[in-house]
This record gives sequence, C-alpha cells and structure tokens, in this order.
Amino acid sequence: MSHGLSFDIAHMLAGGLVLVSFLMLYQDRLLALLHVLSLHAVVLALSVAWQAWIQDAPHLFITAALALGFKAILIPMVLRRMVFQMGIHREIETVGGIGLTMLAGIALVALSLEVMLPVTSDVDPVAREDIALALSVVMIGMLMMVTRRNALSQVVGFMSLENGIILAATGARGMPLVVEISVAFSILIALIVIGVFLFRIREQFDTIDVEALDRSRGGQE
Amino acid sequence: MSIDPVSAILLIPLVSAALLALLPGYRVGAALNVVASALSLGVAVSLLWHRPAVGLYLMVDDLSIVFVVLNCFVGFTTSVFSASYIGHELDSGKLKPQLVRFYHAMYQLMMFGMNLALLANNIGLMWVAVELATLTTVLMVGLYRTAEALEAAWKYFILGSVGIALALFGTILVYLAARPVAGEGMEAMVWTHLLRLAPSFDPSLLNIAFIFLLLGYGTKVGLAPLHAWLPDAHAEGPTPISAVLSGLLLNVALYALLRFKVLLAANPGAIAPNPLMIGMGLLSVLFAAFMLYRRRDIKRLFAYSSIEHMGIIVFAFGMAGPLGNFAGLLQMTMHSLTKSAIFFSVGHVAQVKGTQRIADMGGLTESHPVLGWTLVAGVAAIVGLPPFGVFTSEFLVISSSFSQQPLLALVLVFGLLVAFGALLLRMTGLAFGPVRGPVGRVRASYLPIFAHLALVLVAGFWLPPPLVKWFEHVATLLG
Amino acid sequence: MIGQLAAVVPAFIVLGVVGIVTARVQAGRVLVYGGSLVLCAVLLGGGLAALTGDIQRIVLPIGIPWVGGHLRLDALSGFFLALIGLGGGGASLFALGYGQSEHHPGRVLPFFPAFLAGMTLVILADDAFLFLFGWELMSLSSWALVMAHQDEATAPSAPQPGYVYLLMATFSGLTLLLAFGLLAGAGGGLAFDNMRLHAAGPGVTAGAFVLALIGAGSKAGLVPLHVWLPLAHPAAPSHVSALMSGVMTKVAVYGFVRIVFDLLAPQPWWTATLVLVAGGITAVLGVLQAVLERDLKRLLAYSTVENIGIIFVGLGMALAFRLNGFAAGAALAITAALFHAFNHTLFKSLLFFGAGAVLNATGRRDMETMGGLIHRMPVTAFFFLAGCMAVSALPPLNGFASEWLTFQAVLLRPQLPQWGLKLMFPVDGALLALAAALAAACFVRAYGAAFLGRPRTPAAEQATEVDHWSLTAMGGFALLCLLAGIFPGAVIDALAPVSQAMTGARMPVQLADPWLTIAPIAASRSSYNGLLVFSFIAVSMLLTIAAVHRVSRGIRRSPPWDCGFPQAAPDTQYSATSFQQPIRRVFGVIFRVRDSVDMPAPGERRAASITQRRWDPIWDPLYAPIAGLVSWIAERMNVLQFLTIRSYLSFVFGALVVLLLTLALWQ
Amino acid sequence: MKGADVLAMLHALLAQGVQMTVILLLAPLLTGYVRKVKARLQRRRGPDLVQPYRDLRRLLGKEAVIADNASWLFRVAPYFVFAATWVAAALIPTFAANLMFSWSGDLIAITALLGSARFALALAGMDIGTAFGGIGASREVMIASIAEPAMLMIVFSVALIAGSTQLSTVAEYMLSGAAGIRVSLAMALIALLVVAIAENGRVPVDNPATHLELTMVHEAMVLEYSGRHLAMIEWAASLKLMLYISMIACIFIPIGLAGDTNSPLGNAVGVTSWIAKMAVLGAALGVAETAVAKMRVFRVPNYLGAALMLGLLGVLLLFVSQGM
Repeated sequence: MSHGLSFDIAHMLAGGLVLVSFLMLYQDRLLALLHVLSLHAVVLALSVAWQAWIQDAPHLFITAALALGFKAILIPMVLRRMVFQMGIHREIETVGGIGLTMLAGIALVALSLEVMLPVTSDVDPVAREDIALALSVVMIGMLMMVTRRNALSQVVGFMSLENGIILAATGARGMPLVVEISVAFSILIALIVIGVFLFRIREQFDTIDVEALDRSRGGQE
Repeated sequence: MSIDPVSAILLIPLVSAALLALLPGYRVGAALNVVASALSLGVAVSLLWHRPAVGLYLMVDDLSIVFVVLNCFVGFTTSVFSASYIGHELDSGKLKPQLVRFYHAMYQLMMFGMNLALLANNIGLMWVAVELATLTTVLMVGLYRTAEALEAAWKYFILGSVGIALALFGTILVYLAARPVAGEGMEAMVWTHLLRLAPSFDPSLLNIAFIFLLLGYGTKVGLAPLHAWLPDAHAEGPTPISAVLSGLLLNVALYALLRFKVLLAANPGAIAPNPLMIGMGLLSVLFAAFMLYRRRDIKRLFAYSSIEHMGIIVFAFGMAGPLGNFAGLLQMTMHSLTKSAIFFSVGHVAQVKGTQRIADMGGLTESHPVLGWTLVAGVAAIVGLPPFGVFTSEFLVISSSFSQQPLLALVLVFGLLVAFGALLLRMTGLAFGPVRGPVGRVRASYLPIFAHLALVLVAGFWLPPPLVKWFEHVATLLG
Repeated sequence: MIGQLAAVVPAFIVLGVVGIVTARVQAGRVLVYGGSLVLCAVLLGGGLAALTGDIQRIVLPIGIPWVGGHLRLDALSGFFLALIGLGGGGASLFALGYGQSEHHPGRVLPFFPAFLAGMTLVILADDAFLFLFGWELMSLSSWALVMAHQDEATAPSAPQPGYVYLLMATFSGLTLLLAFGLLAGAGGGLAFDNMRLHAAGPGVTAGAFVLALIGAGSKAGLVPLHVWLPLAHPAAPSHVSALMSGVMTKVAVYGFVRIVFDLLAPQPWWTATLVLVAGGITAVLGVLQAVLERDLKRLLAYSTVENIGIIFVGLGMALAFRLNGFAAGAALAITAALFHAFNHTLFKSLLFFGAGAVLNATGRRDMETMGGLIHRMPVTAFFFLAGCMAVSALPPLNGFASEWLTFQAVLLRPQLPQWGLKLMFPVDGALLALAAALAAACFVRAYGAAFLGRPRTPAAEQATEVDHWSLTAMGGFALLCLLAGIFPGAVIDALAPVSQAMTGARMPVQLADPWLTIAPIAASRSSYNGLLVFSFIAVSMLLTIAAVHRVSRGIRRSPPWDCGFPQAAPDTQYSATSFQQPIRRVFGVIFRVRDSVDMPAPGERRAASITQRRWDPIWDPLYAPIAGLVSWIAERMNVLQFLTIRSYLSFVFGALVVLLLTLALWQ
Repeated sequence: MKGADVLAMLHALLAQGVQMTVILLLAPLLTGYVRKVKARLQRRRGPDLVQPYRDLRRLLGKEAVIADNASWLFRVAPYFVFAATWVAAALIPTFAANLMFSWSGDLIAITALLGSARFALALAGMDIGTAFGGIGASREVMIASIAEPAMLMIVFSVALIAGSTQLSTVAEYMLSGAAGIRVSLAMALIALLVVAIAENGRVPVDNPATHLELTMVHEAMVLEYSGRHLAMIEWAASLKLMLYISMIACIFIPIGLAGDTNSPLGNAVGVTSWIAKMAVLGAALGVAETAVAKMRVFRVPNYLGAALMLGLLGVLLLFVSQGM
C-alpha cells in the first residue's frame, strides 16, 4: 500500500469534514443542523477509522466507534427530542446572515491555511494540510458557537469544534491518550447536553430556568 | 514500606476524597479534610529536601516545587478556614449535610487535580489534571444551588470547556512539533524530553500551539478577555473555593502556561511569547482596574482584583529576564497568600453581615476589629503597599520594566493606580466610617488569616535565602 | 553610629506593637509617646552628630536579596534626621498630654511610631527599595492616622481625606519608583551608590528629574499635586497633623534633594525653571487659599503648601546656580531652602499644637466659632502668637531669617545665560514677596478670629487652658523659633556640610562674624543681625514703657465704644470671613468667588444670609475631570459584566482570530 | 580690646545714639510741618509746627481708657509698634551712612520690621471685638498685602543696581554717581512714592485726619486707643513718615550724606542737607495730598497693584538687561 494513496484518502476525509462544517454553517434550521451534525460525526468516524487502519493503531477504533455511536447517533437523537420538546423545530436563527457567516468561515479557513503554511519540517508532507484542515474545523466550530443564538446550535458548534480536535489528535501519528481524550470529551458533551436539558435553556446559555431544575429533581423538599 | 513522596502527595488527597465521599458528618469530614491537607503539606515540604528522580509521568523540579509547596500550604490553611466557614453555613441552613460531604470530597479531589497538574512530567497528563481541577471547581461553584450560583457554574463550565478544547488543540500541536524529533508515542509528551529537544522543533507549529495554549490555559488564568467566568465563580461559590480559585487554580493554569513558555523560549525560531503575554497582561490590568469601580459585591470585587494581579504576573513573566521572572514568581506567591487571606476575612464578614453587598457593610474596624483590620491589611498588601510582600514584587516589576519598556511600564503604573483607587475606595467604606449591617460575633478562624498575612509581611522586607535561590534558578530557567 | 540610628526604626515598630497591646490603658499612651520621645532624642542627637561626621554606611541582609538593605548616614541625612527627631520629639511631648483626650487610642497609638519609623527609614535608606519602602510605610501609617477620626469627618459628598491622601501618596511612590527605575538602568543597580556612578544620558537624567519632581513634589504638596494636603493634614489628630506638616513634607523635600542633587547628573536648565515656576505658584496659591479658609487646621495646612513653595523656590535657585557653575550661589540658595525647611518644622508644629490645644479646649476647628481665647488660654495664645509671627516672616523670629536668605539668593543675580531663569528669578522674588505679605494677612486673621475679640460660641467661652505637656511642647518650639531667629548664623553654619556635599560649596562661616551677624556673601552686600534687632526692639520697648509709665497716669477699664447700640452680640464682631473680604475681592478672581446675598425684603422676618461659592483652580479643572473620566470609563465598561455567555465566547473567539492573524502577519 | 578700639566703638555708639534720638525727636516735627503745609495750601492758618509735641505730651499725661475685655496684647502692642518702627528708622542713614548698627539690618529687614509693627497693630485692632477694629485691620492687611511686595520689588531694583541691600552701601553707590539714570530706577522711585503714601496712610489711600467710618483704615484700627497708648501709636506713625521720607532721600538724593561719622564737617553737612531734604519732600507731600482726593477703598488695590507691577517690571528689566 503506497503512502501516497493512504494519505490521500486521509486527506480527502479531512477535507470532507471541513466541507460538512460549511454545510453546518449553511443550515439555519435546527433539525437540518442535527442531520448535518450526524454526517459530521460519521465523516469523523471514517477518518479516525482510516487513521487506525493506516497507523496500525487498533485502539483508535474505539474512538471511531465512539464518534459513530455517541456523536453520530445518540446525541443527535437526544437533541432532536429536545427540539421537539421545546417546540423550536421551526425556528430560524443566526446572528448575521448565512452568507456573511459563510464568508467568515472561508476567511477562517484561509487564515488556518495561512498560519499553517510555514510549517515545513514535518516528515509527513501532507500532515500540515491535515492540521490546517483540523484547525479550520475547530475555527468554524467556534464561529458557529458565537453566531448562533440557540443553545442547541451552540452545543452543535462545540461538538464540531471537538470533532476537529479529535481529527487533529488522530492525525498526529502515535499520539498517546487519544482514546482517553475522546472519552473525556464525550462525557463533557454529555454534561453540557444534560445541562441544557436540566436548565431548560431555550434561547441562550444564560437564561437558566432554575425552577425547571427543581422540578426535575422531584420538586421542592 | 516507603511510598515515594510524589505519589504520596497525589494519593493522600485521592484516598481522602474517597473517604470523605463515604463518611457522613460535618465534624469528621472537616477534621479529615484538615488532616489530609496537613499531611499533603508535610509531604510537600519534605520534597524540599528529598527530591525524587524524574519519571515518565511525574517529576519535581525547581519550578514545580515552588508551586506544590504553595499549593499545599494554601490548601491546608483554606481547609482550616473552611472548617469554620462551612460549619457556619451548615448552622445557618445554607448548606445541607449531604452537600457538605460532597463538598469535602470535591475539595480533596480538586487538590489532587492541582497537585497532579503541578507534578506532571507529561503535557497530556497535565492537561487532564488541569481539566479535572477545573471541573471539580465547577461543581463546587454551584454548591449553593441558588440561581446565581448555578448560572455562575454554568458560565464557568461552558467557557471552561472551550478553554479545555483550545488547550488540548495546543497540546496536540506541541506533540506534532515534537514527534519528528522525539519519536512517536509517550516520549514526545514527556516534559523533560521536550525541553531537551525543543531547539530542534518546528518553530511554526510551536507558535500556533502557543497561541492555543495561551488562550486555553489563559481562560483558566482569567486573563482578559477570557476572564468572564472568573468574577461570577468567585462571587457565587463558597468562600473557601473563592480563596482556592484565586490563590491556587489560577496559579496552576499559569504554571501550565509557563511550562510552554519555557519550551518556546528554548526554541530559537519560535516567536517570542513575551509580547503576547505582555499584551494580555496589560489588557487584564487595565480592564480589571476599571471594572473594579462599579462592583457592589465584595467577593466579585476581589475577583476582579485577582484578574488584575494575574495581569501583572503575566506581564512580569512577559518582561522576562531574571528580574522579570523573579518578580513574577514572587508576585504570584504573594498574591496567592494575600488574596486567600482577604477571602478568608471577606468570608467571615459576609457571614456576619448575611450579605455580600458592599453597601450593606461598613465600619468593620469598629464593629469587628480583627476582621476589619485584617481586611485593611490585606487590601493594603494586595494594592502593593509596604511592609507587605506584594510591594517588593511590584517594585521589581516596575523598576525592571521601566528601563526596558518605559511606555508599557507607564501603562502598567496607570492601571495599578486606577485599580488602587477603586480598591481603596471600597476598603475605606468597608472598614471605616459608620457601622452598617449586623454586628453579631462570628466563630471565625483567624489563624489562617494571620498566618498568611504574617508570611506576606515578612516577605515584605526579608526573603529567606533558599527561597531566593530557587526563585533565581527558576527565573533563569524561564528565560 | 548608623547602627544605633538604624536600630531606631525597629524600635519604633516595637513601640507600635506595644501601642496595639496597650491601647486601652492609660499607660499605653505614656509608654508609646514617652518611648517615641526618647527615640526621637536619639535621632536628634545622631543627626546632629552626623552633620559633621564622616559618611557611614552599612548593608543589611533585608530588602531585595541581591541588593541588600543599604543604609547611609551623611550630612544631608543627618540634618533631616535631626529634623525628624525635633518634630517627632515635640509631637510626642505634646501628645503625652494631648493624647489623654483621644477617643480612639487604639487607632492612633500603633501608627504614630510606625509613621516615625517610615520617615526615619526614608532618610537612612541608600537604595531604591528601602527608600520607597520607608516612603510608602510613611504614607500608609499616616493614612491610618488620618483615618483615625474618619467618623468625625466632613460631609460624605466632599472628597474623602484619607482616600485622596493615600491615592496621591501612592501616585507619588509609583512616580518615584519610575524615577529609580530610570536611574537604575537595565542593570538594575538599585543601590544609590550605583546610581551615583551610573552615568545616565541626558534624556534619562531629564526624565528622572521630572519624575522625581512629580513624585517628591506630590508628597511635599507642590501645586498642582497638593490637593490631598489640606484634606489630610487637618483630618489627623493634631500632633499627627504637626508631624505631617512639619516633618513629613520635609522628608519629601529630602527625597527631592537626595535624588536631584545627589543621584542625578546636572540637568538641563529648564529643569530649574520648572522647579522655580512650581515653587512660586505653590507659594502664592497656597497662601491665598489659606487666607480664604475658615477651618483653622486647614488654614495651617494651606500655609504648609505655601512654605513648601518657598522651599522649592530655594531649591530651584540652587539648581539654577549649580548648573551654571556658580557654586557659592547654589550654596546660599540650598542653605536658604533647608533653613526654611527647618524653620517650618518649628513653627508649623507649634501652630498645629496650638490648633490642637484649641480643638481640645473648644471642640472646634471652625474659626467662626472661636474668639477671645487669649483670655481663656493665655499661655497657648502667647505661644501661638509666636508661631504666627514666625510663619509670617516677621523679624526677629526665624521665619524671617530664612526668607531673608532666600531673597538674598534671588538678589545674587549672577549672569544667568538662560532666558527662562532670567525671567523666573525676579518673578519668583515677587511671588515670594506677595506670599510673605499674604501670610501675614492670613495669620493676623487667624489669630484675630480665634484668640482675640469676644467668644462667639459657648464652647469658646468655656474653654480652659490645656495641660502642661502640651504647653511645654509649644513653649519649647516657640523658644526654638526665637533662638533660630536671633542666632541664624548657628543654623547656617550647621548646614554648611550639607551644602558642601550637595553643591560643592558652602556659605562663609557665619559665627565668626562680629555680633553674630549673618552675611551671606559680604557684610557690605547684605547682612542681618537677628540678635541685635531683637535686643534693639526689646530694649527700646522696655525703655519706652519705663519712660512712659513715669509720666502717665495709669489706666481705667470701661466698656468699649458701642456707637450707641449697647450690648452688641458677639456676632457683630468682625468675623474671619468678613476679615478676608477685601482680600477676597482683590484676589478672588483666581477662585471665581461668587458671593450671593439673600436679603429679605422689608417686613420679612427671616434672617438674611450670604453664601459664598469658590472654585478651586486646581481641583476643578484638573482632578474633577480625571475623576469624572475614570468614572465614565468604569460606567461604560461595566456593561461587560452583564453580557451573555455567547458574547464572552465571542471574546475568546475574537482573541483567537486576532492572535492567529498576528501570527500570520508576523510570519 | 585695645583702647583705640574702645574709643572708636564708643564714638560709633554715640553717633548711632545721636541719630536715633534725632529722628525720634524730629519725627513729630515733620508731621506738624506737613500739616502746616497742607493747611496753608488750603488757606488755613493751621496748628503750630510743634502742635504734635503738645498732643503727645497731653496724651502721655492722660489716663488711658481701655475696654473691659482688652487683653495684654492690646496694651503691649503700642509699645511694640513704637519700638519696631523706631528700630527700623534707626537703620536708615539720615545724615550719615555706615552707622554702627546699620549692618544689623538691611532694606528687607526694614520692610519686615514695619511689617511686624503692622502685624501687632492689626491684631490689637481685633482684640476688643468691635466692628471698627476689624474693619480697619482687615483693610490694613489688604493694603499691606500688595504694598509690601511692591516695597520689596523696589528694594530688589535698588539692590540689583547697587549690588547690595544695605542702605549705607546703596547710598554710597548712589552718591558715587555710578548708577546714572536708569529706567528701572525711575520706576522704582515712582513705585516707592506710591508705596510710601499707602504705608503712611496718606491721601489718596487713607486720610489721617478722617473719622468717617466708611473710609478710614488706620484710624479705625486704633479707634479704641487712648492716652499713652495712643501717644505711642501717633509717635510711631510720625516715625514711619520720617522713615519713608528719609529712605527716599537717602536712596534717590543722597547728596550731602556723611560717609564717615568721624568728621564733624561731614556730619554738619549731612545734618543740614538732611533737614533740607525733609523740608522739600514734606512740602511735596503736602502739595500732593492737597491736590488729589481720597479714593474708594477698593480702588486702592489697583493703585498699589500698579506700583507692584512697576517694581516688578523694573526688576525684570534689570535681570534681562544690565543697562536698564
């Protein structure tokens, strides 16, 4: 198996993740956004699995499985239920226009590439593009977090950010602790989702409905 | 059987955390908490004489030992303070017994996280440890379960998560930079290896890594504009946690940042991290200075003062050179001791007055002479007046930076003055003038306050030679 | 000897601790003030001995570890130590009695010795750290003393004395710190000896000079940095006020002299002009505000501002002479300045003691509520009169001697090549003359309103003479004022080593002149003999009295002429406010004084009233806008406390993007 | 001490004593003379030249009536005023320069001595606590607060030209003609005339003869005085007038001043020329007082301010240029 091909495929998958990130930016309806999120996680899972294969690092398959099972299926499902529960499945929400956000996303990708270009000494010639793409995903994830009003979209943004980090971590050959990190992040995301659910956070992260919290604990003692 | 002290420092809090989670009863819990903290402190002090060999995961060097001892010391005094504080909260019904159990367990878990972060010889492990410490504090900030407390914890959690992510990305980049030189796997994350090999790393990757680390760990340090969680977390959490947050957690995050700064400094091709640190430091000082004026909540006030001081410290480390680094270390130590002492006083004051609103307090030197005067002394110390140690460090920061960067030093001095004006204004109102609010007695533990202030006082005119030697060595290490 | 003097500092601190412990018992007062008195005597003796002794140094293992704590005793520090010893000793003596009436001894006793310790440390310090340590300690402890009576302070809307004071003090400390930072250079040579050797460039020298002027000037009370002084000095207990006005401002003068004359290389000529301008304006503005003041202690504080101006004019002239290589002139000017500093310590302490005695006896600081105290407190009144005459620069007392010397320095008129100096010398001469005349007016008013006339309130009517400790302290200073006035040559000769060390020259030996005349340059040029003037006046007065009483028929007491309105109320007297009215009309334009009279129409039964509004030419255009600006920014920025998490996240994001952009551009 | 020294000293003491006695005794005469001149100019006969002596004797002989609440200060002040003025006057070279004690005080000291006297008198004015004393003292110090600096500026001008503040040295310098005619000197002269008028309470600043409340300054201050105290004050006022006129004479027309008190001829010339100068200047004062009207109190500061400015201008000119 030639190095060229294996890296090309890895590269393609990373590029695909960026593309899906843009898709996310484009979606202004929550339900569609959740679909794209699943897609994002699937592409990540593929990428991680591919890395596990070419790096001959079977433990990375755990990460891939986690990405697939947890992020592509479970979380979107939960979020979907929450969307319906809260009755916000029809809401449209962005801070700026979609076009502007997309432009900003492109600028961020350009910035990521620009800062990564001087990286030269790496033995893997493609690795720096990989990192640049991962960086792009991270940046777009953050952009998403700050341009969306709805708490759920912000969760989605954070997840795509985290996907970018996992991408970078798995792309870094031989990086230890990746599995632990991905597990830790999954827990973090779970906590955030639970928080959003518990606090009945509809609009933004800030408007915490504490009474809802008390109800969920079984009411006042 | 002999346990090596490094493991002991980690095991003591971990085991006691488990025990505390199981043991019912406030008194037992508080006592165990104090004992465990005292034990940790004892072991930490023993590290001064017997330094174990550097391992793949853990190590003790000149930089970390300063932090570890300080960490364990403040951890211990805070546990003493916390015993009386939490007792009062329990009596007044603000906390339920099972929450207290949870609190004590979390306290030790947090100490474990911080000690681990300081002792880690592995950048991955360090990251994990810092995040562990952060998450435990998130839980403690929300301890009171009030709307404000939950909101503060939530804010802390969200911003902290983003910081976590950014720091991790930076860590990955460092690994990537190290991999070609240090080889794959764990080797490329071991701090001592990294430092040795740093000169041959790819500088561009290091640069990007540092930016992410600066923002990631900087969020924990509380640098403006990443500070937003800090004031609320300090204000809404239990006061011992405010003291620990300001006194320790910020330091731990700073420690992580310093580690990477050393790495960058060792690489000739990398950007100087110093201008970035100076910039963020100054921004934090100025920002916090102006934010201090409109504060109505006494704990939030001192939280902003922590932001200001972190700004000064980061500025000092950014000025670098043996003088700047020395000043930064000293300032950091002094700030930990002083700020936690202030929070101890403030905690008792808030308990007496039943509120944290500054407007509802007044004339403390009249109604509660010990608390009032220690508060006055604490504020005098924190704003950098002699005979307290912060004066020494600020003296060094300003005098050394003015000859190098007169304009920056002027900005710093301006910020210090503005902050001074705000703190003085509030302190005057709190400590002097007519007595406001309830004047009941308080079951206070003055010992931690006195211990901290005494240390800060002595440091104001005399620094023990061994300490100076360490600091000087670390200062050269930091470049 | 320096060892003993250095040991005085910790001894003071120990006294402070004793003060904490024993604040509640009577013995505490005796212990603390008695102890301070003894230590001050040590300072006085050591300082006087150091005037003629060799330079002594020691290095202690304290302070910045690699620098150490450098201490040094030379003529200059000896003089100022003696000043502290004198002022501090007097204040301690006074407080032995005055302190009895203290309501909160716990708030005074611990800080009084600490204050003295701080000042002593400043004088002894020979490195930047210890100097500033002492400097700030002095500020902090005196602040605590100012805060001691905070609860009795003025209206909450007025600027809080303690607040403004400590803020300005810290400003001064930080400015000096910057000056030392410049002087130390990149090498961090914080010891003064390094700075003396370190040849700084002209830019650095000028920068350090300006910073030193601002730093020391704001502590001394130089306009426009004096605003804290009239707030803080009166707010403290009176013996502390005396110490602050009489001694602490001198410590600030010391700081200026030490940095500018000792540590710095000669500066460009405009620096001297700067000092001359600041000094002249300070003198006149200070005394004008004193004239308009009703509060006796604030009046004294403003008068301190005036005297600081006079001292700085002397120092400015010394600088001007020094940089033009006219050593004899520099010696004369600096001697005049230091002599005046010495005198000011004497008479201002005396006056504040007097004000304190009045405050104790009547509970009042407002002169409009006093009157006739000369009958109730004859001894205090007598000593206070001596102080008033001294501060008004009237011969044969000491204030005149030093002002006379200052005028002589103005009149030297060497061929100064710089236009700025050519202009400022005569202008400062005129300003000093104006200040001296206004000071006389000011103290006629103060003495007349407080001690003369008829009592205006029952409090003044029932005042009683104060205790013997206080009277002894006042009497001692009054005597010293007279002695320094009639033997000025002794002081000038004592100052010769200082002048020698600072300017490289000294004034001619004065005590060798016949009849103890002082002649700064030559007797044909100018000379003054305080002793002769005093004895002339005394002898001719006694002769006249003796002669007149031989021919005269004695006196008869009767009610004063009442213009046909018998039993006029004390309110009909000329009050302090009415007394200043002519001067207010002449100089009021500076203060934009507005008098609005509310005169009831005929038939109305309410009282007429007059309200006076005054604009402060420094506070209003300078400090109020700064305070407003800070407040405005704080208000605007406060929004940042209440943003959504998303906004905070966007800050993080923005920071990330900015930093990455910077990186991209940098590469 | 050798015999010759003792002799010389005794001689010097004698000269000094004579000078002091002479001015003390002649001062009331000068006052009477000015009054006489004024009366004649107003086509009155006026009182005798020696009327002031009679007044003094009468006052001295009378019982002094003082207020119930007068303090010791009130009683001491007149003597102090008298003594301080007398000492100041003794420092002025009237007929001879280089008198024994002339170096015990210079022009600045003379100004300050007069200031001391005024200080005491103003305080005395406030001692009783009536409106009159206060109003007088208040106005007096206001006037002094400008007149004194103006006087010092004049002193500066003169001192800068002559290189000394010692009146004897100044007089000798002026006598030598080295000063020539200078702008600053002229300014100083004008200013000195203005100041002298103000300081002596003459028209147009004050009127020594008035007792109208609204306008009086000096007389209001001393309204409570009677008997011997008043005598002292009156005498001091005369002394002061003499002092100023002598000073003007000594600085600006030092002709005939004896440089050495040892020569009888010199002394004789000195005394004669001095008396002549007094006569001329006193007459000039009388004329001036008759010719102008008293001004409102609050115009006085402008009037004196002009003198101050003139003095300052003179000093500035001297500092900036040597030739002025």
